[in-house]
Amino acid sequence: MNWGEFFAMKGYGFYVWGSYGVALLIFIIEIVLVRHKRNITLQQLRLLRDAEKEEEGTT
Amino acid sequence: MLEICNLACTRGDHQLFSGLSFSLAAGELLQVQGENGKGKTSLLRTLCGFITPAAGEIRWRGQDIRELDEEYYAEMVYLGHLNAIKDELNALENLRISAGLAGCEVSDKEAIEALRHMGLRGRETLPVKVLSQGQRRRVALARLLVGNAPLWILDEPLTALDVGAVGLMQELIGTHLAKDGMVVFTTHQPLEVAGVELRRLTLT
Amino acid sequence: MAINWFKYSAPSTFYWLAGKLAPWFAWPSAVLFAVGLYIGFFVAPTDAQQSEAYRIIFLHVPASIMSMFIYLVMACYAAVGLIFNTRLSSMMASALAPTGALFAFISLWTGALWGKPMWGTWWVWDARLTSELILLFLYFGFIALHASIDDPRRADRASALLAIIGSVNVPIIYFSVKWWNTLHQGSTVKFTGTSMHAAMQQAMFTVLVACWFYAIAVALARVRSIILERERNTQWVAELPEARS
Amino acid sequence: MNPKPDNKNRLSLFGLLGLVISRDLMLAMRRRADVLTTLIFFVMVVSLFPLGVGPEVDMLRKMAPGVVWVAALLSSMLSLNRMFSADYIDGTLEQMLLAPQSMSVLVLGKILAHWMLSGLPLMLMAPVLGLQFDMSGQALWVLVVSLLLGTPILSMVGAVGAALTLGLRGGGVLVSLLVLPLCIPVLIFGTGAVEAVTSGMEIASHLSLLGALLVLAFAFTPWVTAMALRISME
Repeated sequence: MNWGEFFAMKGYGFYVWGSYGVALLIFIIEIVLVRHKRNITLQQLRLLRDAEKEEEGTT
Repeated sequence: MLEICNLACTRGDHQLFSGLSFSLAAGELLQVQGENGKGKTSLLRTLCGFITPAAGEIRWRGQDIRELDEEYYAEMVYLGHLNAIKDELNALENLRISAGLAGCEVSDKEAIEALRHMGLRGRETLPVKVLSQGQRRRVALARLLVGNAPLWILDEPLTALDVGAVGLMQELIGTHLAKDGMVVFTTHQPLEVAGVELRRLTLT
Repeated sequence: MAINWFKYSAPSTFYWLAGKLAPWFAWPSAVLFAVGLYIGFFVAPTDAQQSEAYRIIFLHVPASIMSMFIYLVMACYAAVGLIFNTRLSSMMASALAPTGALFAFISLWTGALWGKPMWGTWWVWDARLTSELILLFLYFGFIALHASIDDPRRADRASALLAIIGSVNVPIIYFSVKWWNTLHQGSTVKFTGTSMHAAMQQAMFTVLVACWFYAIAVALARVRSIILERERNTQWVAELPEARS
Repeated sequence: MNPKPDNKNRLSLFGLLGLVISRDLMLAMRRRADVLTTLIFFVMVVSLFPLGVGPEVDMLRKMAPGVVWVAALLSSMLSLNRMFSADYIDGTLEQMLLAPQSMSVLVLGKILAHWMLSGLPLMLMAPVLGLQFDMSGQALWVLVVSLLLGTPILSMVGAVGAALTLGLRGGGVLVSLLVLPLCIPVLIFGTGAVEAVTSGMEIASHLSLLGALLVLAFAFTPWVTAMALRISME
């Protein structure tokens, strides 16, 4: 079997790969967003802590 | 009668107070003090059952108010920052409806008497829209006169009241305490009731 | 062996546990996707009626199942959070919602791409499709309500109530749409009773398990951020090594 | 120890229900514009459809039940915000939560008042609009009956949404987002009944399903709304 034939899916390539492609894209976006959110949360935690430390230092 | 055991309250993610315990017997007057943001209003709202305490319990006649529910509500009156007064209605209608919500039917005669007692003679059938802030507050306070609930929970009852009305309020509380009532309140103004020792609870 | 389950319902312990567990679901999920799709594309034979287009089924059916299943799990978590006032279950509910909405969307998308070559139209007002669309709306409602309430406790409780009402309504909606559909035009969409090849079943099942693992992994990862956000004022968060600069 | 207060002047449950309904109606009468705006919105939306799709009588007759029902759904969404927000802002809702009677009964009173002010006028207005769409007399009759059974459900389900979104920014749009999907069965059976009568099929099943939904909503929504209100007031 050659790959060109495989990707053509007997003329249904657009529909089949459109489905799987978009699903893959969505999964990747979700994973990136989850990681991004984790980084943001940790960064906020650090900022919060630094701010508190500074306050303790001044008082 | 009212017992508070080890009460804690949180708003959002910061703790307002914790480990709060006190009790209130018939004929006692309790003032809740504390700076702004220390949870005075939250404490009163917790006593009303609006806010679920983070820990501890509130007991009325020895039972948790969560279990008593409607029985407890039949024996208390709460007056908050908001007057619960409708602009479109007149003073008389407002009083009759708020008494009805509190579960007691009030005749026109009783209602008019209460409003007159609060110094609103001649204004009973005017729409509340045209009354001043102080007069609206009096309409709200008139609710205390028509019910027969032993526990009063008053959040800043004296705001917007003039000197005469403050005196009236003191007299009202005095009579209520003399009838074995109980009052929990917050205020920024001095309030003294003749012949009754004022207990103070300070939230820090 | 006695395990203290309550210990794991404390956010601090669960944060650690979720961090440990997430990779154990993430990697198997990737492997299972690969295996499932290999079976689906290389082992399973071409369908006699639908030719190659039927291969969308290996994604479409698992996504549809997951979208409904996640809604139920979410509603259960939310209900537990509402009744027993456990913070962690409410957090799990809000961690699951976006993933569930994604699966609902994938299900609709692949359904449309499948429908076009098979029925000649992107969309039919079939009971299944319409209910799936409404399920997506219910997810949106849950997420939107949760997002617009500032107090996290109130947000948890309010959206929990909504999720429960939604789960009561889903069957009613499904049957009413089904009825409406049969009255209108007669169901144009029928899954013809061709017996499925064993390899097709295997592929579909493997992808379903992969989706399942994926959902668990993502929800665990997301709930860790939610825990940190909500518990930011506690001592144990302050002592976390990853929060140190 | 204090004796418990006597129950001489205690208000009965029906008394409370009557009080709440008459109060809401009285308030609405003193502020008629609110009710009229919803009604005018309803009439306007329905009248816009022929302008959008063209004046062919056959098509209009076919569309009529759907158009009337969707317009009813939208205009009842508009009025939902009013249900609790005024009472929330001026503190009356706090007092209602402290009422020594069942909160569900109180909520039921508010729902019924809301229906009288939104669903009932729509129902009375619907035949006139149906005539614009050239509906037959029989179809108009069924349309009114279906609205009579269906609009209370909209008020009841809507009450839950309104209670959940109380005091939130953007509450108006949010409430529609939450409530509209839940109202789909009502729409289906409501329009289904009218369509059935025009195509000569039997209508009893549609109407009885609508009735079943009404009973279900009547049994649960006041209670759920009361719970939602408690959550929102915390």
